[in-house]
Amino acid sequence: MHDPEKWKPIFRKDQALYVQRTSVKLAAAILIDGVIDASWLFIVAVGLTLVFGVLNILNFAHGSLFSVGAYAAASAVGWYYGGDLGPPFLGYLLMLGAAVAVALILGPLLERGVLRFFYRRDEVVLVLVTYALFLILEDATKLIWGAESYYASEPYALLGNVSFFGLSYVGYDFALIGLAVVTGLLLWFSLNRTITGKIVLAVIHDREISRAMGVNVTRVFAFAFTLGIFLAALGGAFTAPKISVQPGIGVTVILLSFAVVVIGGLGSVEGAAIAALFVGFARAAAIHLVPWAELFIVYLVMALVLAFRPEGLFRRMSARKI
Amino acid sequence: MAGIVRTLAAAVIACAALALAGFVTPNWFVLVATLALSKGLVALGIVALMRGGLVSFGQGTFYCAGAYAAGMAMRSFGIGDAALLVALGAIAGLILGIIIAPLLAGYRGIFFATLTLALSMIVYGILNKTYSLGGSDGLNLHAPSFFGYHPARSQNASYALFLFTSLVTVIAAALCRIHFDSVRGLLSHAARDNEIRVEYLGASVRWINGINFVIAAVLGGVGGALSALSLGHIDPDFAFWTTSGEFVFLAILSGYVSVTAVFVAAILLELVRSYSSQYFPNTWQGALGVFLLLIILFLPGGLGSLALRLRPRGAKPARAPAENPNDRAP
Amino acid sequence: MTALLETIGLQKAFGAVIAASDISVAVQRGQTLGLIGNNGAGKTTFINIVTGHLKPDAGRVMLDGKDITGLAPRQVRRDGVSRSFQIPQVFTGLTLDQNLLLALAILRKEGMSSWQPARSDVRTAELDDLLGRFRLRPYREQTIAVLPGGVRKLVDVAMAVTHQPKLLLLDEPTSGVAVEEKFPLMDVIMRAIEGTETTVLFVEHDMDIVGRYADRVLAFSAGRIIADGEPAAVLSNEEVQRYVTGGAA
Amino acid sequence: MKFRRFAAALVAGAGVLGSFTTSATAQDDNVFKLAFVAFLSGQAAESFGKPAVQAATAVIDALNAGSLPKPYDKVGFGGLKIEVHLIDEAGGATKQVEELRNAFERDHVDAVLGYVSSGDCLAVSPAAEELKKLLVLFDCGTPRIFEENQFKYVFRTAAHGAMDNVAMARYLVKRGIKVADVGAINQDYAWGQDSWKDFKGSLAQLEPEAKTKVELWPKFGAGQYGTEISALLQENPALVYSSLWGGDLQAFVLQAAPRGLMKDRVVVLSASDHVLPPLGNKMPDGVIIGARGANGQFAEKSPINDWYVAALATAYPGLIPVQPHYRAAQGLLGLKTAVEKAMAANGGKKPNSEEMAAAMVGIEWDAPPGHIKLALGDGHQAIQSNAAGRTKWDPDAKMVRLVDIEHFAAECVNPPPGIKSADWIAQGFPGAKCD
Repeated sequence: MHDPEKWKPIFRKDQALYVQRTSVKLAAAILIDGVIDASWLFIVAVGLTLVFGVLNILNFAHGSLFSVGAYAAASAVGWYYGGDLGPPFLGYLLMLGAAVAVALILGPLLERGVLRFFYRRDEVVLVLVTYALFLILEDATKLIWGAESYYASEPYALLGNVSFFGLSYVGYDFALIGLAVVTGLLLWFSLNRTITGKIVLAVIHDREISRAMGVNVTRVFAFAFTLGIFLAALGGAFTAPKISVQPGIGVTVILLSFAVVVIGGLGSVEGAAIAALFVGFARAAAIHLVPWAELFIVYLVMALVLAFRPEGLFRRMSARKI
Repeated sequence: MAGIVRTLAAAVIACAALALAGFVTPNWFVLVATLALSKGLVALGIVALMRGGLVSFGQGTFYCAGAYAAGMAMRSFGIGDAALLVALGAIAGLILGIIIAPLLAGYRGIFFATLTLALSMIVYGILNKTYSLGGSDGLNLHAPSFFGYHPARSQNASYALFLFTSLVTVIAAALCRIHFDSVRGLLSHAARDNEIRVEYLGASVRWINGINFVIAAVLGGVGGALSALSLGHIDPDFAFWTTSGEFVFLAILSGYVSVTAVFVAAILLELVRSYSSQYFPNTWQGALGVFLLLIILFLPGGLGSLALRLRPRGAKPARAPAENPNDRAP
Repeated sequence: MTALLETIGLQKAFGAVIAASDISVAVQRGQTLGLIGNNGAGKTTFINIVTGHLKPDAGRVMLDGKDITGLAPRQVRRDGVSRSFQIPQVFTGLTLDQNLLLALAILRKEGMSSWQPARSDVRTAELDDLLGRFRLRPYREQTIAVLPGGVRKLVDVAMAVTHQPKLLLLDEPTSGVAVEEKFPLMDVIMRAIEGTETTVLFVEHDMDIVGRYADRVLAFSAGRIIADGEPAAVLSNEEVQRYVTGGAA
Repeated sequence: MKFRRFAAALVAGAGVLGSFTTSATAQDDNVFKLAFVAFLSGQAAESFGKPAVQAATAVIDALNAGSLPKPYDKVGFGGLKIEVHLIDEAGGATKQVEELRNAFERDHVDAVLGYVSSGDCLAVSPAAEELKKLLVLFDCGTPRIFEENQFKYVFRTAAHGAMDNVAMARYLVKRGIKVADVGAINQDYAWGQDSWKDFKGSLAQLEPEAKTKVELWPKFGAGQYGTEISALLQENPALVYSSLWGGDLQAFVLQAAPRGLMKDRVVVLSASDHVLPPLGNKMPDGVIIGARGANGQFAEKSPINDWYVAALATAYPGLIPVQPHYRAAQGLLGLKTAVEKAMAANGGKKPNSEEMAAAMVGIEWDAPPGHIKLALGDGHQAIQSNAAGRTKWDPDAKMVRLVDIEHFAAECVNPPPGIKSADWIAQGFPGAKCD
């Protein structure tokens, strides 16, 4: 099986790189691709990190909720453009609406209906619980939407193309960057500048004290979890136009967003943002410079970060006092 | 010492019982049980860690190491004897464990879990690109011999492997039981209960967890080697996160009280999986998920806790600490 | 002859809060020290620094002339410094027997066996003696989680006094105990360590207890020692009365 | 007390056993129990599992009704009605080995037909051999199965992966397409790695001047290829090769086409016909397509193919048959041929594994894609003809048609017996018969 031929060109490329491709063009490509990649990663990962921060649950079903969001958006978009029922741009609102709907239905259902029975269990047990949810949701989506593939590509083409440094990109991808930025800012603002947000932060900081101070932690849990699901579904809904929506699309998403959250620091919103960029750039750089390393670059980055900052980039370990 | 004698007696009985069970049950069940016991060993390693308050989501690393050690020994050096191959699997686990333990012994809770997971995924990625080891398709192994005995008929072969696996399993289980009941075993319990006091009594929590980690690694290696023999095939999925997740589930399902429960749980899970995929080919994963949820919901202490209720009285084992390390501080 | 414990210019700050500023104390063998001072005065910080739970920003801790500054608690323990805690640090999931068993086993060479069953170890004379001295026999089979606070206090101290520590630091041994139980509790503790070589240093808010058991008192305020000497002298010191005892005594 | 717990465990165990020892049912001699394995869930369900199951259902129903044209007009397999047990291939090779053993040993199926994933094929083959039961692989691609092992009870009724890429390279030559440089994007697992190795090797033989410029290795199931597409655009190779399949390939096309990667450039997709129906007009024209055999639109007119296309059309109106439909049917008919040959030999009673395995060695049969022959691996590995063509959107039929089709004889794109496909390619296809 072993095939030295396969490696040669890569190494020749590496040498050649410094001579021939240390150009602005390459740097620009890595930058742009990295940010585009980071944008959807952030939207999904920030939901995951929020849920962990508030409920102390590392939600492995997050990827399935990404798929559900994608399916919902794809169905809605398909129906909308299928019978062209109105101005094309409304398609984006429809995708947003799909994500909201998914969150409002599944959020309370899963949190009230399942998760709450497992609170105060060990974190690791909760990971297993969500893993079970993941298995169930994967089959549930299959029962609802079948094994066909769904497309929602109309919104993808809507914004035309832009080109940077001689590379053509799809405008939609930059819209995604915008969406990620807006999501991030809104989240930051609502967490730091609103009462609800402050309460959520308080719960993230110390569940017990907040409860003691009369915070309705239960409601905060339901709210935060639903918000987390909404972000997963949002990520799925706005990724749908770029992909073929079909069984199994959630699996990779889990692992990637999981890596992002761990790197950024479990429960840290700003951490998720930095880590998403971190991972985005790492992947882009790998693909452009050492393509054969793409398979495990993310886990490599993850292990390196954890080796030096086990609690991730942004989470401070609360010191034990006697 | 009475405890040890009892444990050993139980071990002998277990061997006999398993040998008999393997003889009276149909071949398919023998095959399932062999694999279940092998996986159970890996889960037993997690149980050893759990007693110290840690759960590893990356035991696939050692499972994989043991399997590939056995596989390479068989393919490259023509070693065909099961005992030797399993020993190599154990050594592979041991070495890897000793290398990794110092890196991880300082971490707790979800951080420990994620770090082990990251490591296993790196192993997975590297194996996928190691074409000399069959890349993602993996390698096939031929049937092993047992202390010089080469079974001719497939029935004999699977029964022989079952007997051998049972033997290894029972020995490992008995050793673990003895260790868990020992003073050092009790210390692991104490470390999960209150690290501060353990340190103030003059013991090192790092060491306690480190040693438990190495024990888990060795068990992982043994389990991996045995699985490789019973499957006749190894591939990088041995290190994939879902594989590790399955071991964690086994450990949770059995709880950390009873050693026997781990293997009962392993067989139970194999049966549930294979029957659900027989009767609901389209939704077996969902069925498995529901089973998982129900077990975790209604058996918080695991199967072991069921057995525990049979006990009249005496030293109740600790409840699993339901908090992360930070909350544990007074 | 060198002091058993000598601290030289200990400094510790948590952000803006000064928990220890220039703490220099020498403790002679056989003394019984009482540490007084209102909350946040730096008493526990002092103990945490001496036992290695905290590293001082500056200063040194000498034990029998040996510098033990910055050693981990378990190393300090092996050098013979032991402590109890304001909130008992015990293994709530284990039985009382098992708690003490571990306390006895850990520092013993052959103690940490992977083979010797924990159970068969339990009824050793050593353990029995410990149970007797601390009046704990009735509870031996029970899980700590179900035992009342006073008993936990005793277990916490009992775990600290195994292997005859040279220096025993008790952090508020009677806190969280009903008033009428304070003296009996303290009696049990002091009697339990009677006749051993152990030098005791205890933190206490109840001045009667301090007056009764201490032969030397250190008064802390805002991270510094404001008085040091005979109980009577210290307790009558008006600075102490202003800052600590609030005009009592 | 340990005894108590322990005894309880044993009792429980015994109980469990008791309930299952009974599940051994008596064999029925008028029924042929066939386990059919394909992806019912996960990433390969949409592209391979679902079509394969559709095909199996249609063909088996027809077989049990005896409504196939000659020589397949016998009911079921030689008069034995076929009873199907569906098994999901998702869940990893370990699970597949267990399920295969359970199918044979617990459910007493007479043969197992299935497996899309090469990893699964490699894993289950030794298990079937150990149990001495008939295993027929109908889809997986890796040549390793019969090049690295010798099996008595394992057969593969479709050609292995080498031919897919040899045919692609030959198509370029035949159509006089010369390229200076090549860029590749393949999933980083055995399928992608082997496919690219074969295509690269074949091209090195047939068009040595074509240099490899960039090799990209996205993760299986990545779904987002923006960065890879940028890298390809930047390197700007004259030819882009990919062995992507299913959802990954659909996503790649959806993302690559708008960015002009597939314009004014030769694009070779070695195993891609199955994405044409879902993609429709989103698949650009002129892309060179392979179907892992003369499957789907590549299939030439023949009684069995005409019947098959009609049968699928009635069973699933509007369905455009693609490779998995064809490979599954091909496997079923191959198995039917073997079983009926065995029955002819044993006097018409239900054959056992030994008889079926013996009968199947080296058989030939006509399947929808054409004439199939178990020529390799001592008569266990099929060879078949292959084809390639270019895409052309037909707005009236609202489907992608394949034009500029070239067919390649089985002996032209498959190695002769006794040589590993990798060596055969490396040595410049010795003994290839390309009329």
